[in-house]
Amino acid sequence: MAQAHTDIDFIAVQREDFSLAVEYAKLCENNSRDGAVVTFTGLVRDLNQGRSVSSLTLEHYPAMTHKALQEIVQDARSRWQLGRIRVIHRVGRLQLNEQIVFVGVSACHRGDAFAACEFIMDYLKTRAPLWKKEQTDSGEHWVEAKQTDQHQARRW
Amino acid sequence: MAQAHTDIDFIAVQREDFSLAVEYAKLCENNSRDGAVVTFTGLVRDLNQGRSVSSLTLEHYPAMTHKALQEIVQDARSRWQLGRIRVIHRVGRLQLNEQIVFVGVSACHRGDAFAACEFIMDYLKTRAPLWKKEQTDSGEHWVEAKQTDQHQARRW
Amino acid sequence: MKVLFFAQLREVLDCHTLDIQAQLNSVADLRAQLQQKGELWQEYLAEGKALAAVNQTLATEDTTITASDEVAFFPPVTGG
Amino acid sequence: MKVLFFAQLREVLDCHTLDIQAQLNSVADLRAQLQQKGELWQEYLAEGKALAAVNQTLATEDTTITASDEVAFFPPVTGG
Repeated sequence: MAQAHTDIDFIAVQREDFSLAVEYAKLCENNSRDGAVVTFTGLVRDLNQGRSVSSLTLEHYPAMTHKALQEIVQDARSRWQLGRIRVIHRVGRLQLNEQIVFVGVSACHRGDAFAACEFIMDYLKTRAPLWKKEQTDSGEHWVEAKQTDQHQARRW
Repeated sequence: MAQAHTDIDFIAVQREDFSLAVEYAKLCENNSRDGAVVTFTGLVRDLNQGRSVSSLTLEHYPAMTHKALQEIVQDARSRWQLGRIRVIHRVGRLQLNEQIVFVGVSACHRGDAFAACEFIMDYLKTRAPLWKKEQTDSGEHWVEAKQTDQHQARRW
Repeated sequence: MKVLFFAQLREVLDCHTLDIQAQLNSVADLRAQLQQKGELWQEYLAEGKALAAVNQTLATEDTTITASDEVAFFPPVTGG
Repeated sequence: MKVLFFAQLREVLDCHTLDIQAQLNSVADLRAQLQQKGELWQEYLAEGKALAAVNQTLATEDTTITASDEVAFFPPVTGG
């Protein structure tokens, strides 16, 4: 049945910025069934693991990224009763304070929307083929994967 | 220390609608420390416990509501490392699809933002003095408190 | 003391505010006294059916009350 | 088969794509074969240090591979 949802899930991997207002409108419009909408937005922050970050470059595996996100979204659908799901991940060069990633989920019940939104982020962090290179005051380097992300993904 | 955050927490109980875009902007602007923003929006849905709902009337205890929300927000601050918190709850008559409640939380780490946002909603649902009366196809009646809300609040 | 009722309680008891002069020590005392006002009061103010707040903070049956307090009774909340 | 490298792996090995002709049965076989290409390959393709995907799906060491597959190696992911 999860397959049937493919047309109502929106997944994008793009260089362009996105608008939370637009995404939220698309989760809500003509949707009087879902009383709960949870969104997550990830942004480039100035400090990461003690380093002062000025920008990021996001590399990905183009043929795989969309597919990996789709699998994560379908996994979420098999676990909770969900309405609409929208996932956007940006790639390329991003400056401080820019938006990196958006996950939005609507559902009848808030518990499902919260769980699915966090689950999608946790899985995305450990399963979607994206890599961050940081430009910092001490030069440019690849971000190391965090143990805490592995732990968070294993909870589910 | 929680007291010191009072000025950076925004809590409103109002008849007027709110804008997710405006709230999100206020969580992000001049905030390059927090890499994670989680929002929850609750809307009037067409079906509740099997009844077809056309509108809601939200009554509250004006002298207490703001104070109760403030206590919930401070409780969240004592449990997680949080950046900014914004809570808006509407009162009065709301039509189908209208927005009822907004909770937005920013944090350095997404786990904290997710947990605090859901915690605030769960506590709000069981501790803030607000009551819904539904206008349905079978007349008008007060919404009954749900056991599931009690259970969700007891998890924390 | 000032006693307030909200939502279904306000409607069923047809009462928003009461001024109580009696000497009462706790929420439990006040609740028992109010329940004597009639059958509907007996039923709808039963513990578990009506929560209490003292000075705008959720209270338990043990919470002490004085003449200058504002006490409110209301059904389990349903906002959000 | 086509073998791809991403991120730090691509940079360190100075290699984005390889075309491998040998007869190999599993991800483990391919990994071992590639690790023989030099010290950096030995180190950076170690299990745990480099994840593998077969036909754009995360794979384990047991995952079987054929000549027509696309196999990719990359460091633990850091998106989001």
